[in-house]
Amino acid sequence: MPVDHRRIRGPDESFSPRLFLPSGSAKCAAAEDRRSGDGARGNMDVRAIFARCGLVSQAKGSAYIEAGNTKVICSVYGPRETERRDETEMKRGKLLADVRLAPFSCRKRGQWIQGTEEKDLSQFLLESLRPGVLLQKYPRSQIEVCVMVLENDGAFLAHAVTCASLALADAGIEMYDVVMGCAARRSGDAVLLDPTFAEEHDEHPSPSGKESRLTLALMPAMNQVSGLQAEGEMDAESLVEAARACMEGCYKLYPVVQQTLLKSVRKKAPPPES
Amino acid sequence: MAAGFKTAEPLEYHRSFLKENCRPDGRELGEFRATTLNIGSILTAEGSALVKIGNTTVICGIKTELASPTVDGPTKGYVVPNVELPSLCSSRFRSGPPGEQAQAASQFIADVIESSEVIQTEDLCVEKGKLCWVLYCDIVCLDYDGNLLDACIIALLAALKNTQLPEVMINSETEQPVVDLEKKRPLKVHRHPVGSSFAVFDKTILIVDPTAEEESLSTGLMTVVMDEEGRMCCLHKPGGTALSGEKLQDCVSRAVARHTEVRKLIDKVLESMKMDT
Amino acid sequence: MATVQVSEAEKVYILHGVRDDLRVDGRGCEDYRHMDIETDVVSNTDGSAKVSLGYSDVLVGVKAEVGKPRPALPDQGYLEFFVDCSANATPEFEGRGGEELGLELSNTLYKVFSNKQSVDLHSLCISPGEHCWVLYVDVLLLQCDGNLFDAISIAIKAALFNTRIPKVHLSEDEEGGKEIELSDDPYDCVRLNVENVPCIVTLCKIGHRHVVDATLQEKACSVASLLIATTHRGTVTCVRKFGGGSLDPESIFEMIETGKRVGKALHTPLMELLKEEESLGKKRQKVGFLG
Amino acid sequence: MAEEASHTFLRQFGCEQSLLSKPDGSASYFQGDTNVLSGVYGPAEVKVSKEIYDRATLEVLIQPKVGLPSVRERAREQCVRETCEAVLLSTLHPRSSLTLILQVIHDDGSLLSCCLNAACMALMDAGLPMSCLFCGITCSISVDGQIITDPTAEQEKESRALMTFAIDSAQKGVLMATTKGSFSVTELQECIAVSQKASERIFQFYRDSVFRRYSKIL
Amino acid sequence: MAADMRLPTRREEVPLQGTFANLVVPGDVITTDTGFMRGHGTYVDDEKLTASVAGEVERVNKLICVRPLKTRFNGEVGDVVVGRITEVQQKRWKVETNSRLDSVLLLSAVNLPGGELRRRSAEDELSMRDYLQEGDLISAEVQNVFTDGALSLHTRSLKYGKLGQGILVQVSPSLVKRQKTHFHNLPCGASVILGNNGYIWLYPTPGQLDEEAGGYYTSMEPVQLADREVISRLRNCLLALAAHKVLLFDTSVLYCYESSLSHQVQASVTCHLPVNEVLIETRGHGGGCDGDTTPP
Repeated sequence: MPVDHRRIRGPDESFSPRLFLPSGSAKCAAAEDRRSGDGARGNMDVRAIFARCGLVSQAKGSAYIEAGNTKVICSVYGPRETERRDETEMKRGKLLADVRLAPFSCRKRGQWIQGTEEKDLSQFLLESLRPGVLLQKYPRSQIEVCVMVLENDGAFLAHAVTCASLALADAGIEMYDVVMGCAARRSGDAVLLDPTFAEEHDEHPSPSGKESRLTLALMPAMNQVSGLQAEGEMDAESLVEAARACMEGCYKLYPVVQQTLLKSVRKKAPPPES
Repeated sequence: MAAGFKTAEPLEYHRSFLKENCRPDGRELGEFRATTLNIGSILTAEGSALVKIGNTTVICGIKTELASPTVDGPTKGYVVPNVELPSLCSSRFRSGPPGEQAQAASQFIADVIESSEVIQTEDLCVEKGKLCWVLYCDIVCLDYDGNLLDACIIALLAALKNTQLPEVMINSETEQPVVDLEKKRPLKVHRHPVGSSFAVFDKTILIVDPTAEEESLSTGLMTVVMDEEGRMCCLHKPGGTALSGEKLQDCVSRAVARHTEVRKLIDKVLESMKMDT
Repeated sequence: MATVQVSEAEKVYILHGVRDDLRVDGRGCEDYRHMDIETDVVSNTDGSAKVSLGYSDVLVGVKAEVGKPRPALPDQGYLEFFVDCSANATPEFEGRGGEELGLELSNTLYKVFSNKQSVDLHSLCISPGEHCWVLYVDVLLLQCDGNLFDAISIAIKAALFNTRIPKVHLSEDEEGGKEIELSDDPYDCVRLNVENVPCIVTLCKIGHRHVVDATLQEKACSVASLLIATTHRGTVTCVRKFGGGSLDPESIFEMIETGKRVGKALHTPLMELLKEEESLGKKRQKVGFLG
Repeated sequence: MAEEASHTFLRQFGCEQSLLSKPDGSASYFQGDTNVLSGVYGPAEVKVSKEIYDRATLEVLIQPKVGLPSVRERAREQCVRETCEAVLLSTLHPRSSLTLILQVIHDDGSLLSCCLNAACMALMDAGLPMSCLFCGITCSISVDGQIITDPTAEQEKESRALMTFAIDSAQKGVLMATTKGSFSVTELQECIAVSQKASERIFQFYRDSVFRRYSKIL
Repeated sequence: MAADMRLPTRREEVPLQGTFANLVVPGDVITTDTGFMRGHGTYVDDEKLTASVAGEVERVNKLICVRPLKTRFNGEVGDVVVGRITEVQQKRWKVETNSRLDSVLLLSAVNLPGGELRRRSAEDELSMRDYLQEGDLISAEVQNVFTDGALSLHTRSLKYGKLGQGILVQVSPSLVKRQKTHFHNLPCGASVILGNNGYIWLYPTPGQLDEEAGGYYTSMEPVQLADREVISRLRNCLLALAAHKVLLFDTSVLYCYESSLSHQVQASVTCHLPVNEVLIETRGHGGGCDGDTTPP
């Protein structure tokens, strides 16, 4: 394994204290029922989100989203001239996405070096956002979307999509529609919308043993799905059901996102002359 | 007109303000930007703090892990600080491995930790020669508008004060550690280093807490780190315009005052957190 | 991914053809191109297979090695995927290009296999917390003519079918430490149950319809595709949208339905073929790379 | 070459310039057992990505004795680079590159100051225009409060605080400062005064060595 | 849905016929006689004329060349090519024609709408992309070969120009037989352009040749299903013939087409067709496939 010479290094090997929990006690915290653990939230409810635009002073556009304890910040730079001219298509702009998880954002400490997982997340984010952006309006330029997950308490990728599209809108990039993200976890017959970390990683198998996770990105005004990924075990019907639930979830959050954008636009608008 | 002047002749623009003993954002030369602090907002970290100095935003999260100590220091744990300047925080940084500035900042923070003895690594020992704690202090800049180092030190200090270590025992039979997440003890913070950064304009004018633009226009930067006893933990001046001893003395007195301000702020936030619970 | 240029008129021709259920090469929308499958083509692996689908050529080798189980799952072995895009396939794969595609493919493979059903990971455990089998699945792309995912998944299933893991004997030495002894007898081995290994079906949305097994030309006409991995029972293990376009919800549901149906149907002829090949035993004339 | 004075004791130091043929300027500087070899390339063609329109781009690379450069070297590079930038008249060579490579031959304390001195000699050897010279001085404060200039590795280890300064030859001002350990403000001022005093000897040495060289050439 | 899976089969070896005295590999000495001239694919070493490529020796009077069997397209003046626009530049298009270098189509070498001999105005230069843009296919004739080997094309005839709906099939250029015409309206109901560069264009036979000036207008009307079937079958036939290294010209294509009629369209892909049959049949009808490649 290559050694990172550009960061201060700790011991060669260190272990999360969670690996040494006395057996038995480890998972009890995770297996709580949603209703008892999360106040009045039903299985099909999404967490209330707190969103705000324009927090990063240096960026063209930025947004911050908090859903429960999941915290995501995103900034957008550009459009600016593409760096690598050779491989770019001249007629359309290029969208770049970079998703990073802060090392302290998960239960287990992450590494700074971008792993394959983060690249995959970036890819999903990119493919979810791209249908929403009018890239043909930005020939020869590139737009960079940088996302940092500060705390992962479940469904961070879905919220990263929403956050990134808010930041794009804040940057004044032309878009067909905002892109909303929502995630669901299926365990047996139950669908849990917008799951928390504990719900996502519930180790107790359901009676039927089928578990799956799904993340969906939706453009609500156009009713188009721009991103979809699911893994685990599921039959087609339950997959469709979970996808529909996620779409519902997106529609529920849509007004909040609209309000957030309106608010940031109003703030930028010059005061009415009176 | 003013906007045009600012972009066309940024240096002249700043000079015109400095002549009047004030700065483009309305501050006096020796005035810091508003500093806000939020402690313990990241629940996945064992300790965390978010600091804003004006626009500059820095977040520090501390993760604790267990490891075996080195042969040289069997009773010592590890403190591993790293400063990250992701592409998110400013267009001047590229994604990818940290650049020179981030690396120099990481080294600076490591030096401050070592010099000030804010943490005594002996406190992190669980069992001599066998097991100790590693404190990974990851400091991420979310918005870069100058004066990174001050913000990093405050974030680090506040996060350390917020850090709790779970109880660890070594099972005598299996020789495996057993962790009890329910029982936690706060980390002991021995000293309170606070930094103050200065920028030198035109070789003579000293301003505190420079913004990103002021940093790039200045001819030299300097950071002074003081602890509560009025001793200096670190004087960091990576180069730039030469300074006389007298000028240094001025900076030190400003840094002493700043220490009191920041100390008060941290105590106030910690106090209010206690009230809440 | 390897791309081809297609003129507007060609696109129209392809689009109308898909609408009429007659594609450029004479196939219907749900037809696969001809597939050649052969296992045991590389001798220094524990299992291997070569699949050619049209002009897409994929070679998969499986190597079993003794490793340490993951701390979080001490009683299971695991699979590692690596996809190598040979610059022989297309000059675009040289340098970064191939690396990125390889990463995308291997990341997806991890997702396809991230469930308890596909491969019985418990059977790969040798001694909990200490030793387990790690199956390194190495995929080599020899030629690219679209629809790599499907070809790779079929090749992986065939290679896993072909995989033979040596039997292991655990013995304790004097100090109480465990020792692992691999059986020397090449016939003394364990085989994997590949019944539940999923096959991937990639559906390309072209116009208002979708097609399976798209060629590169067809892919150039499509803005979005959906990947669906299904087992022979029709359990879906992975779904993912690819491409820069978006899909309307109804067509996604239709595509999932088609994907499930087609995916389910892929398993039967594949298993038949693999069994037929095995029954031929040594009589079978190996073709390998000389086809 | 060195003489013993009560306060400003410097280990024996010396320098050889132009010992490498490939770089435009080079120097090998030693103080005691600490030895650094430096080479300067430039002004030369600059990469477009690093080009600065109104001055030269200076890059400093520090190679440790063994292994690859790590974060510590990167921080030192920053110190050396910004010190050099402060004295170099880089506006005279816009859109060009200057590269300074410092190879650590042996580290027996006061390494950063030795790097600075080697850098200055190499820049001089390369004939680059500078507004003034600079030198590096390391001081350590021992546990009993004594100030030791140019400490050895052993003395560094035993010290309570360690400071390195870069002093310019024109006003004897502090170009660069970096410290380790805690100390009082008075101690800092004392150390600066000591370093300024010690710097005179190094500057004299610079001057002598240049005279010696040029008297031979001319 | 259909998924046709089988075990791979080893390709049958076609029995060699005739003599192969005129085939050489690099390093083979062709002649030691110094009276010959050195042509393409040869070099002189120690006064011996030696082959530098694997292929067939050709002799024209005193000139000896070796013609490689598989190669990129070496264009000659008058060749019919099918190519794809890769770049629009000032006053010229870059065209990919399977040659070593990109070919060039000058703005002055195309027929513009509205009259044969019109001066190229500045507006024409600006609207070049309206005629031909990146990705478009054209048929053209080689007008000139530059010294570096790049081809200059022209489309100054009604038969050349932008190609509309259809299918492009790419084969090795050496498989395309040189003929008087490379444009064929096949009796089976489709048309084909057999480009000398190995790019073959299959398209529905146009109803009437009413298009003006080279035809920079392309019909986007849907093609009839019956026509599609014929075109797809022809495509598969072409690939099958190419896989068996049969020379392609109108007769060989037609024979193959006819013998494929007993199969389903998609089954005619590559190895299912009794190509050997076709081969023999084609040969019987005077189509050479054994080395009769010299142009008339």
